[in-house]
Amino acid sequence: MAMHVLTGVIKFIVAFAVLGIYALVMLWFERKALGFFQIRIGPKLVSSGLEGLLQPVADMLKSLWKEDIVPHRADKLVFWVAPVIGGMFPFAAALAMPFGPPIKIGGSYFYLSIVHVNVGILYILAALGLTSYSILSAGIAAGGNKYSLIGAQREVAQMVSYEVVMALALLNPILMARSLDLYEIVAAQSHHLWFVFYQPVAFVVFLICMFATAAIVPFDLPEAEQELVAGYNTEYSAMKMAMFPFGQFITVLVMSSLMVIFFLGGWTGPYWDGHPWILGFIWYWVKVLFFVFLFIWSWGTFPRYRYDQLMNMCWKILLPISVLNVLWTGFALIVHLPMI
Amino acid sequence: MEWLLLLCVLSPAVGCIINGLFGRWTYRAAGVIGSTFLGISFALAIPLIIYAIQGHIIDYDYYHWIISGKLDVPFGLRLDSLSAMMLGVVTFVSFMIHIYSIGYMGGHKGYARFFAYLNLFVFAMLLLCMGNNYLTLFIGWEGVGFCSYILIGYYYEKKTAADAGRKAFVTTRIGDVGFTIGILFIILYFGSVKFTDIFPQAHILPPMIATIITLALFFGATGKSAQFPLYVWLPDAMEGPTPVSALIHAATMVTAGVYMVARSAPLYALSPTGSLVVASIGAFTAFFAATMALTHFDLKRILAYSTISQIGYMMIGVGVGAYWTGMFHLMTHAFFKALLFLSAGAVMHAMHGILDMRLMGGLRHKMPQTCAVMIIASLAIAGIPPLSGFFSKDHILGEALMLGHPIIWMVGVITAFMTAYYMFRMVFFTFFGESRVPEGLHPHEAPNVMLVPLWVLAVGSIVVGAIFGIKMHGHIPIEHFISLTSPVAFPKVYEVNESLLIIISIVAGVLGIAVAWLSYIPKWAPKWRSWFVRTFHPLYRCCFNLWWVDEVYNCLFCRPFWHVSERFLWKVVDDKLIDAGVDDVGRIAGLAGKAVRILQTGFINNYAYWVSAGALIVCGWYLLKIM
Amino acid sequence: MTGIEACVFAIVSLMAIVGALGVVFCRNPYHSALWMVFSFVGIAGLFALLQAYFLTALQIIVYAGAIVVMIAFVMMTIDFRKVRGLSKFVPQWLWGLIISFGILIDLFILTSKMKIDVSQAGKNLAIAGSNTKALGMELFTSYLFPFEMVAVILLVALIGVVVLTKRGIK
Amino acid sequence: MQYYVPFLMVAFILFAVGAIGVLVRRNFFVVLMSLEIMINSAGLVFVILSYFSGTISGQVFFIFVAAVAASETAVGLAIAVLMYRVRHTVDVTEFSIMKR
Repeated sequence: MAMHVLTGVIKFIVAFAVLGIYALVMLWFERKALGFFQIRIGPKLVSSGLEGLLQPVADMLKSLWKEDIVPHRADKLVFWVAPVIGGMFPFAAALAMPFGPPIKIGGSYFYLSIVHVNVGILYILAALGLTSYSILSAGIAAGGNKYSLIGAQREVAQMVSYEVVMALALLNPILMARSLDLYEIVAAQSHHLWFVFYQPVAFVVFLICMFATAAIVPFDLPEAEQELVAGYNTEYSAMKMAMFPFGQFITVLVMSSLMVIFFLGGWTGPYWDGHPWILGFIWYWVKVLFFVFLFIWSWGTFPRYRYDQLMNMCWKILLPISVLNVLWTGFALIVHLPMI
Repeated sequence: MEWLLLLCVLSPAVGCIINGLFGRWTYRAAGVIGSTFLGISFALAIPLIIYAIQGHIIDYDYYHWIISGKLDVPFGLRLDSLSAMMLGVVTFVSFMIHIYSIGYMGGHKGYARFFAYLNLFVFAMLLLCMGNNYLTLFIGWEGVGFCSYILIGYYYEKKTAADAGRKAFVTTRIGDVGFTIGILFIILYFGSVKFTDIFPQAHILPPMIATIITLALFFGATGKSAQFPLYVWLPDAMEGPTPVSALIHAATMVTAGVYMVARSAPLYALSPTGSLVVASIGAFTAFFAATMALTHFDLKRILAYSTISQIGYMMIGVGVGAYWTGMFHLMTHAFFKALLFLSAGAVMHAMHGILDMRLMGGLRHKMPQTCAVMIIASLAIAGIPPLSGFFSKDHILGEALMLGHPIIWMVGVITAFMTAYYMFRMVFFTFFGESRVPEGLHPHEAPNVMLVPLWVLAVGSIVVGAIFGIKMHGHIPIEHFISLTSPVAFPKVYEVNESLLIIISIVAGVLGIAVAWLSYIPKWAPKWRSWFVRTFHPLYRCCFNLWWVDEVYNCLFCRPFWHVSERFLWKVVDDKLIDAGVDDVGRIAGLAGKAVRILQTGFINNYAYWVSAGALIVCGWYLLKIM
Repeated sequence: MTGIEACVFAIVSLMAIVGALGVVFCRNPYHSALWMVFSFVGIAGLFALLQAYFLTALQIIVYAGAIVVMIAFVMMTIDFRKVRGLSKFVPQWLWGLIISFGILIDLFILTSKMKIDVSQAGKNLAIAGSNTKALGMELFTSYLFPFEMVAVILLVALIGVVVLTKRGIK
Repeated sequence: MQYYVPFLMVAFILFAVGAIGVLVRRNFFVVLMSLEIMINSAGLVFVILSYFSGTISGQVFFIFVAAVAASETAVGLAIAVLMYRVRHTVDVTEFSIMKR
């Protein structure tokens, strides 16, 4: 019992550190990559030998020292709570995310995730669902700022809508693996092809939902600068302001890992049959980081959707497709359609 | 075999569903579809009849329809000699009439609807004949009643047709009351409605009850079979299309009452009084209807009265206890009466809807084939040997005399004379003499699709009687066959020389034809006729005005009902009692509402208060109880 | 209950009750909504203690993640100043308190009178270690028809809401 | 005292608190939320009894309760929007169109 608590605490600290560093590195990488896409250099001056690697650290320090402005008419409590929620719940979601393949020690497995429950995907969806409160709170607490309010409304409607479709898309691999446990879903793919080959439609739908729920570029309506200044975080500044992108980066990571686990076989891959543990670890992170890169890539590439287009796509195209796909999957499983 | 039987019965229902539901899309094919399903039914009936002739009986319960206490009503069908005969007659004649209708109804509005109704009717009729219990029979009974209502009112846009349909429906419904009472008595005394449960233990009935049951059942039959008090609907029913008249009001449906009496033979055998009533009413109706037919000019109405008269004959047959003779006449009558109606339909078709004989005459040149089959049918109904009507009518009269009813025999013979007279009066009036056809009408022969059924039925009219009615190997085939199910009920009273009887009935028929010939064909016939009319003026008036029966009914029943309804039921009971009572109830409710309105504030939270206070009180009361 | 379980029970039930009180006694309805999420997380904790793991997730996804979000979102779409500027209580608030306390006392007495056979406590709640599987087996065998009916209820509510709020439906 | 009693106590307290909210608050949204709390406490009782009697049916019923609660909220919110459109307020004491 004590052992479990101890390992849990250690895992928690390690994960916290890893995620923190990840966010900082991500911030740097994003700037560099965007710079590269836009044929410019990106951050360079801070720690010039390391291509500006320490720039995020400098930014963080600046955020800490900056004046923390709270609007006069703001709802103080909620204004303060919003960024905390915004950072906390994606982090909570990340707690159930596997950081690598399970390590076999003796007869039992050591799982590289802080909480390992057999309804893991439900836990992650619940935590990500609660993230919408941070945006709602930010919009309401800003004291009647129209930009904040409209931005928050957009984001929440978008998240709630796309979560429905996302859950439906994830239902197909869940049905095929007959489990809600992330590890078992990966295990189900180790025997045959990855689920992306059985569920190409669900894969595409999930890919779109991934961008939409994280509000990354083709779908970053809540923060559309031209229309809304900066959306729900218009009134925020300093460290509070920094919490939102922090949450967003972690959301991106969790989404990528879900994508890899559900459709791309997790840590399974060529030349890996379970025992060189490190190879599985590498496979897993290569795939995850590819999707993280994909986010930044789309950030630098795509124009923005219009809001009605976004909603129409969700309710009129993706939802019917997903429902039909789930029906088809259920049918195929009931009649025991042979796995290819 | 029992499933074959079910299939045979259900086949027309399938046709009805197809034409009824998809009639919009079947268009011209509707007639062919309807006829095909009836053809299937007829084809399936043949092996079944052979099976029955070999002496087998099918009695099969397909499922339990009503189970209430000890009463268990199955949905079951029964095939024995009686129903086998009905099966053959109904499917064959209906099949012919369906084929005829393809030609006759061509181009009419609601073509598919017509065939759906016809199929439904045949289905109901088969259910009536094949049912193995009184309730199944009753369903068929009501089914044919309903179908006759919708078919008579087929041209529902015409007021007379709609009225005639309603009249038929209401009149037969009066008879059905009696029938229902009879069934209820049967349930009361036997605890079952299955024939196989009732008839073997029929002898336990007290004679009084047997009389009541038989009279109640016969009252139903008078409605459906158009016997004396309730026959008034049948002449009006001629408003329907002619195939309907042929099918329903001549060949099949109206004979249901005869079939029912024959089916209930074990009950009627217990009650000489009941049987005597049946026979007497039959004889009276036969005579009475024949007098009405004497002077009419409407082609189809003459046939309608002749139908009533002939069913009277059948009723004599089943009433005196010789059930086979009634059934035999039913069979032969089905052929020649269908033939008569169909050829009348052909005439009507040719004359563009004119039915008044005063506008016809000399049509034998224009439509020789119709004329030929019409003469064959008339000879058959007039009882001229060797056509079918002769055998059956002769058997009925002979049995009536031998079983001890000389008066009925006498009435029957006179009616036979009148039958021959009015039938040939009709034939001479229509097909012979000078043409009185109005200008611009060009009568023509009917198309083949109509003529073929006519000839088939004509052949049937000629041979059926001889096949089944001539004594072979010491017994008459039809007597032997029907008596398997419904044996002759009463012992013979008189021994009579059969040859003498035959001669008497032949003489009656020939005499009738001769009188008809004398009245219409010779040059001096009109003078003779006017002398006759002047001399027997009151009698003629009576006949011509149908004995004022409709008027009498109107004064006796309709007017009083109407007055009571308006003066008392409407003005007093409805206005003063019911409406006022309803008003008072409303007023009380209004006052109560005013009182309770204080609680109704319209505020949601007030309602919530009341709801939760109620919950609190209920919960507290419950707690007090368990403490 | 072991010590740790008792501790957890105390914490989560306190969360649930404090959250509920927060919902009822906050002037600002958005604060109420946040308190409600707090309370629902506490109830989800109670579910976890009662070994209903699937329902724990369901409680958060459906209640906290959907229902309260929906309420808060609708609050946002209409003028929030009007929503917030209401005086708090109805005039008859005292009666409400009395009735509610009456119900509470009723239920407490009921609890003290109640006898439950606890010999089966905590059993039969999972098949092969999976609460979800047991729940699914029960839901899709014994309760299939009610489940379909619930689907119909949701559909009816969906259509009803669209009809109610959409402008210009004929 | 049986050891299911504290669980039931919590559920009942939640119910009573929800009832207070429904009865005393003027704000339609808060009334709706209080209603949710009442429903949820009823569902909680299902789950509690499911655990202590060792049958999973209670948990199944919680799913039904959740579905009904969701539809109820949706309809309630639609009514709120309509009411706001007509009366420009969400005060339940203003929702009466009688006695005016």
